[in-house]
Parts: sequence; C-alpha cells; structure tokens
Amino acid sequence: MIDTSVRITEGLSLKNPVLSASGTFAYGEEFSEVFDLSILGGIVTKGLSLVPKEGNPTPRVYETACGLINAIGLENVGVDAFIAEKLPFLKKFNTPVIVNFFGTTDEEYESMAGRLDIEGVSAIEMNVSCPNVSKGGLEFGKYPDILERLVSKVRKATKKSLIVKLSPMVTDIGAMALAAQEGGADALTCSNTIPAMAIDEQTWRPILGNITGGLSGPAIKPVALKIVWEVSRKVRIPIIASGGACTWQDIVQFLLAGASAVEVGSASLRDPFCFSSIIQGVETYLEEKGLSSLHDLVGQLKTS
Amino acid sequence: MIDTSVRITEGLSLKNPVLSASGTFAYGEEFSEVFDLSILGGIVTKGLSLVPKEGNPTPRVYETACGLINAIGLENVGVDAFIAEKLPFLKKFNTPVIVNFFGTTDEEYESMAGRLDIEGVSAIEMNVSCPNVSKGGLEFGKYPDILERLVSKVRKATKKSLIVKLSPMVTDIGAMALAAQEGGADALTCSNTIPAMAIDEQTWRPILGNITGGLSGPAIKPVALKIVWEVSRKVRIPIIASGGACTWQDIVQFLLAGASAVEVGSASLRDPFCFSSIIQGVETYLEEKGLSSLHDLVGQLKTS
Amino acid sequence: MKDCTATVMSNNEVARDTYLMVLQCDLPIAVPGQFVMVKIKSSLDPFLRRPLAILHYEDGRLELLYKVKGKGTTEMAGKKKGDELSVLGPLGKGFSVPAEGEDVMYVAGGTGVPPLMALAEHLKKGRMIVGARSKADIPLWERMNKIRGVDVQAATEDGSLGRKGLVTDVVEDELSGTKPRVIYACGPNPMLKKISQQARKAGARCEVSLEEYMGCGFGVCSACAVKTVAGNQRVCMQGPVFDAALIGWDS
Amino acid sequence: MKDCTATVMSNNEVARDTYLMVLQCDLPIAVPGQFVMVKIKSSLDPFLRRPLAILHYEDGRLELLYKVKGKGTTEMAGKKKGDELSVLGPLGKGFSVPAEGEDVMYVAGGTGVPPLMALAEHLKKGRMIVGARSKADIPLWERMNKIRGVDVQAATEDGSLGRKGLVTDVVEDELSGTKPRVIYACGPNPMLKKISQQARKAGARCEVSLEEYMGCGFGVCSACAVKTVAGNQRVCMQGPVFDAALIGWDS
Ligand SMILES: Cc1cc2nc3c(=O)[nH]c(=O)nc-3n(C[C@H](O)[C@H](O)[C@H](O)COP(=O)(O)OP(=O)(O)OC[C@H]3O[C@@H](n4cnc5c(N)ncnc54)[C@H](O)[C@@H]3O)c2cc1C
Ligand SMILES: Cc1cc2nc3c(=O)[nH]c(=O)nc-3n(C[C@H](O)[C@H](O)[C@H](O)COP(=O)(O)OP(=O)(O)OC[C@H]3O[C@@H](n4cnc5c(N)ncnc54)[C@H](O)[C@@H]3O)c2cc1C
Ligand SMILES: Cc1cc2nc3c(=O)[nH]c(=O)nc-3n(C[C@H](O)[C@H](O)[C@H](O)COP(=O)(O)O)c2cc1C
Ligand SMILES: Cc1cc2nc3c(=O)[nH]c(=O)nc-3n(C[C@H](O)[C@H](O)[C@H](O)COP(=O)(O)O)c2cc1C
Ligand code: FES
Ligand code: FES
Repeated sequence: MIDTSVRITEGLSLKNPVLSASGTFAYGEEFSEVFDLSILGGIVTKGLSLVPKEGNPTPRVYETACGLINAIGLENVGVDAFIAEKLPFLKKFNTPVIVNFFGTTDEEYESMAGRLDIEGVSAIEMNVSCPNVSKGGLEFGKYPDILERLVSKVRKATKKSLIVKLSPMVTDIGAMALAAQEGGADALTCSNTIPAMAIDEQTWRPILGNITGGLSGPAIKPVALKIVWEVSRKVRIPIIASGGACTWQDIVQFLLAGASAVEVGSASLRDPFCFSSIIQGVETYLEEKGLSSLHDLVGQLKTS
Repeated sequence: MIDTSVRITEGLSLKNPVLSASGTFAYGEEFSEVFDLSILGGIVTKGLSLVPKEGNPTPRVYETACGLINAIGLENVGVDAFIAEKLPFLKKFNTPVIVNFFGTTDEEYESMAGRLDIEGVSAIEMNVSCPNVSKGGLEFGKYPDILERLVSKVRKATKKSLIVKLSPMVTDIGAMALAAQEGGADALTCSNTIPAMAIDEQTWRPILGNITGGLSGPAIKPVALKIVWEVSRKVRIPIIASGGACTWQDIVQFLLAGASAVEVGSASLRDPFCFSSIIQGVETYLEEKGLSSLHDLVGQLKTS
Repeated sequence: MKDCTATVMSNNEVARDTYLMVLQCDLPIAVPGQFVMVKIKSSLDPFLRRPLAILHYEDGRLELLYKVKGKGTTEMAGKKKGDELSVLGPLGKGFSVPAEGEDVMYVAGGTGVPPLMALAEHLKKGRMIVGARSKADIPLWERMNKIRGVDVQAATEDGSLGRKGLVTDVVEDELSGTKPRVIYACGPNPMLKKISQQARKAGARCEVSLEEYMGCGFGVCSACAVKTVAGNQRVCMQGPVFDAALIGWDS
Repeated sequence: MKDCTATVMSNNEVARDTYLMVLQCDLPIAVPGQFVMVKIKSSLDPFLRRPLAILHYEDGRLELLYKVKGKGTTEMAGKKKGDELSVLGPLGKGFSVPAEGEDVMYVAGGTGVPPLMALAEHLKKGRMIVGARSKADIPLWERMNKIRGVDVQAATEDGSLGRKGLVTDVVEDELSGTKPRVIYACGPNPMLKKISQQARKAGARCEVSLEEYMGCGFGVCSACAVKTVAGNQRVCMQGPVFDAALIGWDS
C-alpha cells in the first residue's frame, strides 16, 4: 500500500497532501453532494470573521488568461454561525477541518483564534494577505514586524495548530516567512492571490465591482512554485502550497519544491470532480516511482 | 486623421503608443526583415551591460499556462559593440531608440548612462528589476532608498530621458515609483517579469538552467494592469506599461489605467507580425470612439 | 449535478450571432429555468466554464441557445458535429409551477429566450412576449409560434417584427384586468426591474431569471451574489430564478 | 520567413506516438534542415509555438513528422482534416551541400528523422542509419527505403529491426576506410556528441541539427543559445544545423 499521508504538525496529520482551498469550497456542503469529502487530505473553509460579512458588489470574479481575478470581499457567515451551523456538518467527515479566518485588528484576530479553539477544528489558517478589503487583509501581511507581532498574539490565543497564509506580493517573502515562524506559526501557506485588475475597454470601467481583486489559477502557478521553493529554504516549519494547482503533476512539483501539502482552489471551481483524480494521480505516481512515502518527495528538488 | 502620437518626455515623442520590449526584440535586425520598424512607436533594445555577457545555461525559456518563464541571463553584446554595430542600423528607422541597460554597481550604471548619452539614442531604460542574475538586477529595485540613490546618480550622468523600469514583486510599488521619480526619472516602465520557476516532476529537476526566471505573457497582464493603475495615481511622470499586452484591447486597457505607452514583449515572440495589427487596432478604436487624440484615453478609467 | 462529456450533434446560427447547439450527453433530469456550466475545451484557456440555460433536455439530447459575446461563446460557435465539450449540470433552481387558474406570461428580452422557451414548451399555455433590437435578433421564432397553447408576441426596437418598442410596453398593455397572474421573465437587469415594478402594481406574481458572472455555478465561491430582502443569495444556487419581489433591485 | 495559415490535409499516426501531418500552406521555398514554428491554435494556451523540422515542402504541401511529447504535440495529434493552424517559416539554416565525391551518411536517432529524411530525399544518395528503441518507434520505414540512391539501415535497442544496439555502434563500423565523408546527424545530444567524436577520429566532416527550447525561433530572444568555439550562437538563426567541430559539447 502506498502511504500518501503527511504530518504537518503535532495536531494536523493528513491522509494525503491534497486540500481544498479557502474561498473555493465554501463550508463543504455543496461539494459533499459531489464527492465524499473524506477522501480529502483536509478541508480549508471559507475565511471567517467575527461578524458576518456581505462582501463586495458584483461582478466578483472575472476570467483572465489561464486564471481568474476574484474580489468576493470575504463574504462569510461569521464565526458564530459557522460554529453553530457549519462545523457540525464538517465534523461528520473523516478529514481534518482547517478554518481560515481574518480580522481587521489584532484583537479581532486573537478573539477569532480563541473562539475557534474548539473540538472539531484541526487547525486554523490565518489570512493576512487578502487584497480585497482595505482594512481586513493586506496590511497585516506586508511588513515582517507587524506580522510577527500579530502572529505571536494569535499564538497565545489558541492551542490549535496555527497556519499563517502569506501574501505573495512582498519584497522579501523569506523575511515574511521567518517573521511568521518567529511569531509562533506552526506552518505556512504559500501563498494567496496576486493583486490584479481587469478593465473593459468599451465602457472604460473596471470590470470588478471592487475595481481590483486577486489573481489565482494556473496563470500564477510558476510564481507560487518559486515562493514555496524560496520559503522552504528559509524556514523549518512545514509549508502548504497554494496557487494554480490543477493536476497531480502540479502537486508533485509543489512537493518537490518543498511543500508538505497543496491546496487546490480555482481548479475546483472549474472541475468540481477534480479532487479524486488528483489524489489518485499522486498515489499512482508514488507507486510508479517506487516511493514508499510522501516524505521521499518533499523538498527533494535536485538543483545541482 | 487620427492622432495616435504621445509625448512621453521632452526628448521622447512617439508616433503611437506601441513599443517593442527589451529582450524580445534583440537589436531590431531580425524584426526588420519581418516589418518596417518605422511603424513602431519606439524600439526598446535588449538590455546592455558594460561588457558583453554570455547569459545563463539552457533551457532559458519555458512555457507555462498562458505565459512563459525566461532566464536568459541578460546575454548581450555589450555597450561598445552596440554603439559600433547595432545603433547605426537602428538609426536608419524613423522611430525613437530606447536603450535598455543594467549594471552590477552604481558606478556601472552611471558609466553606462554616460556612454549612451549620444546621438541616435532617444532615451534610456534602466533595468533595476531583472530577477535572473543575483548581482545585476533585483537588489537595486527592491528598496526605495537604494533605488532613489541609484537613479539620482544616473540622472547626473545623462541628458537623455531617463526611464526606470520597476520590478513588480515589491511590497509597495507606489513607494518604489516615487523613489524613482524623486531620484530624477523622467518616466517609469511598469513593470518587469515576476519571479517564477518550473519543475519537471519526472526528473525532479528545475526546468530552467538558472533554476528560477521571470514570468511574462498574458498570464501576468492583470497584475501589470493593477500596477500601472496604482502607480499612475502616485506619480506625476508618465508611465510605460509592460506585462502581457497581446492585442489592441490590451493597449487600450493599459492606457485607461494610466499608461502613456505600452511595450509588447512575449506576444511578439509568438506572433512576430503582431505589431502592425495592434497599432492598426488602436487607430481604428480611436476612430470608432470619435477620439481625436490618445490623451483622451490615458488615465481615463472611470471608477465611480 | 453531473459532469458529462457531451458530443456536438449540430451547431447552427439561428439568429444574428445566436446559435442553437444540440448535444448528446447524459445529464440527470432538469426542470425549466435550470442551467449548465459548459467547459468549452480541456485546455486551460478559457479557464472558467460558461453558464447557459437549458433550452431543452430529454433522452440525452441537450439544447443550448447562446449568443456570441466574447471568448467562450466565440469558441463554442466554432464547434462542429462530433466535437466534444464538458457539461456540468443541471444547476440551480427552476421556475415554480403556476397555480391552477393563474394566467401565465413569459417575457424574454435579448438573450433571455432559452429558459422561458423551456418553460413555455413545458407548461404549454400562456402568452410569450419576446423583445429584441430587430427581427434578425429573435431566435427560433417559428418554433416558438408552434408551441401548442402558447400565444407569441414580439416587440422590436426597430419595428421589424411585432410591435415597435420594448417588451415592457407590451407587458404594460397586457397587465390590465384582475385575473391572478404570474409573469416569468429573463433579460437585461433594467428590463427585469421594470417588469418587477409593473407586476407589483398589477398585483401579479413575478419570477425572474438573473444573470451574474460566475466562478463555479454550484454554490461554493460566492461570486454570483445578489442582494435580496433575505440578504445575499447566490444566483447559481438559490437562483437563477427568484421571486422578483425579494430582489434588491437598486443595489 | 512568413506566417501562414495552414490547413490540415491529413494527420496520421505512422509510428508509436509519432504522427505525419500534411498541411496546405503558402511558405517561401525551404531547404533541408530548416524548420517551422507551429502555433497550434489561436487561443493563448499553449502560448509559444513549437519548433518542428520541415520533412518536405513543395507546391504548398508541407509535411511535418512529430512525436507526441507534451501539451503542444498532444493538441497537434488531435487535429483533423480541415482544421487550421499557423506556421511561421522557413526558419534557420539548413544542411550544407556535400562536396563532389564526398560519401554521405545520415544518422537519425529518436525524433531526429525529419530533417535527415528531408536531406536524403533531396540529395538522393548516401547511407541512412536510423536508431530507435524498437521497430514500432521508427516512422516512415517504407518510404525511407524507397528513397532512390539511399541505403537504409536500422539499429534498435531491442533488436526488433536491423541491428541490436545504438546508431553509434553502426556508425563506428561504417567509418572504416579513408574516403572523404560527411555525416549529417540529428538526435539526442549525447548521441550527437558521440558521433561528433567518431567523425573527428575518422577525419569526417560532421553536421548536426540541434534541438533547444525556443522562445521565438527567429533570433530575437536568445533562448536557444548553444556554446560554440565562436561564443554563443542561436540554434534558431545560426542553426539548427552546425558544424559539429564548433560545438562546445561539454558546456
Ligand atoms: C444562469 C445563466 C444562464 C445563462 N443562459 C444563457 C443562455 O441560455 N444563452 C445565452 O446566450 N447566454 C446566457 N447567459 C449569459 C452567458 O453566460 C454569457 O453571455 C457568457 O458567459 C459570455 O461568455 P463569453 O466567453 O462569450 O464572454 P466573455 O465576456 O469573454 O466572458 C468573460 C467572463 O465573463 C463572464 N460573463 C460575461 N458576460 C456574462 C453574462 N451576461 N452572464 C454571466 N457571465 C458573463 C463569462 O462567463 C466569463 O467568465 C447566462 C448566464 C447565466 C448566469
Ligand atoms: C529546430 C527543431 C526542430 C525540431 N524538429 C522536430 C521534429 O521534426 N519532430 C519532432 O517530433 N520534434 C522536433 N523537435 C522537438 C519538438 O520541438 C518538441 O518535441 C516539442 O516542442 C515538444 O512540445 P510539447 O508541447 O509536446 O512538449 P512540452 O514538454 O509540453 O513543451 C513545453 C515547452 O518545452 C519545449 N520543448 C520541449 N521539448 C523540447 C525539445 N526537445 N526541443 C525544443 N523544445 C522543446 C516546447 O517547445 C514548449 O515550449 C524539434 C526541435 C527543434 C528545436
Ligand atoms: C473565489 C475565491 C475566494 C477566495 N477566498 C479566500 C478566503 O476567504 N481566504 C483566503 O485566505 N483565501 C481566499 N482565496 C484564495 C485561495 O484560497 C487561494 O489561496 C488562491 O486562490 C490561489 O490558489 P488557486 O490558484 O488554487 O485558486 C480565494 C480565492 C478565490 C478564487
Ligand atoms: C526572453 C525575454 C528577455 C527579456 N530580457 C529583458 C532585458 O534584457 N531587460 C529588461 O529590462 N527586460 C527584459 N525582459 C522583460 C520584458 O522586457 C518585459 O518587461 C516582460 O517580458 C513583460 O512583458 P511581456 O509580457 O509583454 O513580455 C525580457 C523578457 C523576455 C520574455
Ligand atoms: S458562481 Fe460560485 S457561488 Fe455562484
Ligand atoms: S528561439 Fe529566440 S533567439 Fe532562438
């Protein structure tokens, strides 16, 4: 039997390295009609805030060359409704639940982490990088000192595994990764969408209701791969990759670059049935290469 | 008659807003067999250094989803051979020659600018952002203070129009743009390729000889568009867009976002004949919209 | 919801820039008003699927009626018999069934024809009002007129077919009388808003099928939010058909 | 160099994963060893063109012989009669013409067949050595054997056709004697390097057609650099055919 499992942290072990991504899986209900969520390495939920959020005006997504820009504006049901209505459902599946969240102040982040320190939540993923809302996202993830302070506060508020999801658009991603590690992160997600925009040359208007948004999908995979590789050589904590993964080949590439697991986001909007074939593909690959465990791949890129 | 001309600086006026890009046009010789270079708004040459450079090991380019990664390594004939062998040829065409250059020290940049302060050169474009060589590029374009100091030195070394080409992968592109402006730049190019990499999951090796490279092509257009828009609201000097432009629609979008001209790079590798149809497309667009000049478009994005 | 490989049986221009594509595929049963997400090819560009209403689906035969707008629909128009694409569906919620004795009116503007024709062909009663710029833009006019039990009326902006004017002008006239009524409508938002007001004034029930840019089409990305009295709803899940009275038309 | 719309006339598998595509297009005259850059479709993915040697070009009829490797060639293999793609060419420098009285040897390994077959069909003399893993991998074996004036010999790793072993083994044997010779070769780099050494030892002239990842194919991007005694050269411009003695094989 091929062992595709991977241990991310003390509290977070995955049966395989393929996770859903935040914001492209909602709270799992819709996808549970499509396939058995238990096959997943883990579920990452839509990003939650203290109070429910309505999000941005539409259009909220727009297709670009091999990618899409989204400016959902972090619409979510709020942490209380999540705990009351969504988590019980997610707990039914045999796979870890990773709750993505964000705040607009240090205190909100801390308070979110505290409330999510409950049974049924396997880990929390801190979004410090969403480029869509002026107060909520980007600022925290832009400068190492601000990030480190925030992470260390959140660290104290929870006993759960703490994953920090980095923003790709920074001068020195290695410094941001180190800051998160020093602050006490157990793992990093590398990385979020890249700030982007689209313009309608006929109406002279931005296409998205929010003017700008974040680019995701295969277009950005080469950038995410580079970030994972760079960060993996800087930190000692595990990395979860995010950015453009569509196929099992992409998963293997991210693992080689140094990721321990990979989130599949935009690809699952296009192909909701993709998870099982991706997971199967990774398994077959290990088998064909005669590898007994995922650890034989992680970070094994040969550069000389 | 439709007037597609645009004045970038005192010394640099273009008959239309479509330029070649550095590194995808060599020194014009090959393209001169394909079309009459005089139709171009301007020619941007391959990046030059004080001494000739051999560049990186192959493979040097690799295709990705709607884009390509390159790690040419700034191979070039050197500034002396350029002046002796390439410039005389380029001068024959009725279009401005913009010479792209880079250095590994402040002094090299200054000395390059000095040598290029000659007849036949219409403007110089400083590459401070090439991610391919460890010493040459990225460092100068990463931090505002370093950039401003470098630009102000180069400023003193030349009377030519000085264009600074920014790197997209920074925390605060607005701050970089302002630094270049304060240093004395006459215009900005926004922006260069995005650091990226590709991995072969069969051999476990990076695909590019240089391991990492820079992503260009339509995949990054939404990112470049956002950068142009952001920078244009920060600085008072003109902006030349670069990043993924393939069609006349893309040109118009960049103009609306705030660019005064647009470089077409990767698209011309795929379609060497693209320039004339793009230029024609912009002209027809102005005509159909009843616009008498390009200035009616530049920065006219309606955001409310 | 299923993801099916669908084979093109035919693909013909039936009105200006408007094509009828007949596909062979194996979807679950659909109701009028539901839609599919079409992946035009396996290549990564175009990346997203395109939402298209189901014009008709029976015995493995799926009809889509689409207007060529941009990249995706242009590629679709180039498809030939035997080509394959991938169809995800059926998606969303369809129209409600009219009550006994309720008069039925269908109002289709622009590309709004497919879901309403699906419904008319299913209910086989009522009055259909189709609006377009010009006669050349109205697809399947003959087929529409052959639907048993359904009266068809056109409104064109240039008067080339039916009444000269907008569909809403026709609706205005038709809404006299006090019989209980239901109006089913699909078209541009300003048209739907107007009809919704007309319906309210006339005391008629009104259901509208909305369009919004979509990421997924099956409820997970929140791209397709529409403001309603009950907060944001997802066009792809709670819609595309909504009770017009619940829509926050001005936001 | 021209950019032509080319219409697929036929596209058939002629060896394992290897297709012969015949196109109708209007290129300028080409010489053996030159190549084209193929844009498989107008969509932006795949973005780059693919370099393929010209197997034959005459009277608007272009033959390409290609092995399915990745995304681009897979898409090519799916093309049917009547489909269109875009062809840029002819590009690069072809093979030199052999001197009077020079014995000609062609050595093709793997996907190296097309340029050498082009040359053999043009020169109508000499000896062709084709190597592959197995018989099933050798394309156009019959056609090759019909080239007037050309002897053909195969080497397969599994011995299923011709001699069991590598092409370079056959070359070794053939290189006895002192007649002036020219060897034209195309195939994997290690093979070319070996042949280059064999040629030097035997005092034969040797020209190799190189492959390198390309950005443009017409000389502007410097993607395709190869180290030579005269510094970097561009495979797409100064090549793909080079004098083997000038190549820096070990860099
Ligand atoms: C539920 C639903 C049902 C629909 N049914 C039909 C139908 O039966 N017939 C028909 O002709 N059209 C229908 N539309 C509209 C159709 O989806 C768009 O015209 C189509 O997506 C345009 O794609 P494109 O690639 O040609 O245009 P592009 O402008 O190139 O598309 C770019 C992106 O914008 C999106 N987009 C652009 N216009 C629209 C739009 N009006 N609605 C939603 N997304 C859009 C595309 O899906 C794509 O993601 C429907 C839309 C929805 C939401
Ligand atoms: C001058 C020249 C002539 C050639 N002639 C032939 C021919 O006649 N028949 C034939 O079967 N093959 C030929 N090749 C090789 C052929 O170009 C590649 O097999 C093909 O580009 C692979 O494309 P893909 O999309 O299937 O593979 P992918 O791996 O998906 O391609 C990804 C990228 O890598 C490039 N690439 C991958 N392998 C090669 C390679 N070996 N050489 C150059 N670029 C590569 C592709 O062009 C593309 O840009 C030639 C190459 C060159 C340089
Ligand atoms: C529609 C959409 C909504 C998203 N919402 C969130 C979110 O709430 N929180 C978050 O951290 N990331 C969010 N993301 C980012 C994704 O989780 C992911 O990091 C990014 O899209 C890159 O991966 P991909 O290319 O696989 O989609 C969202 C992305 C998309 C496309
Ligand atoms: C093959 C290649 C070589 C390049 N060389 C240079 C260079 O020498 N100097 C430079 O400033 N930019 C260089 N660039 C960056 C381009 O000029 C351009 O800024 C970038 O590719 C984005 O634009 P595009 O998407 O239109 O190609 C190069 C790009 C490519 C693809
Ligand atoms: S389109 Fe994704 S939720 Fe409706
Ligand atoms: S491929 Fe561009 S120079 Fe050869």
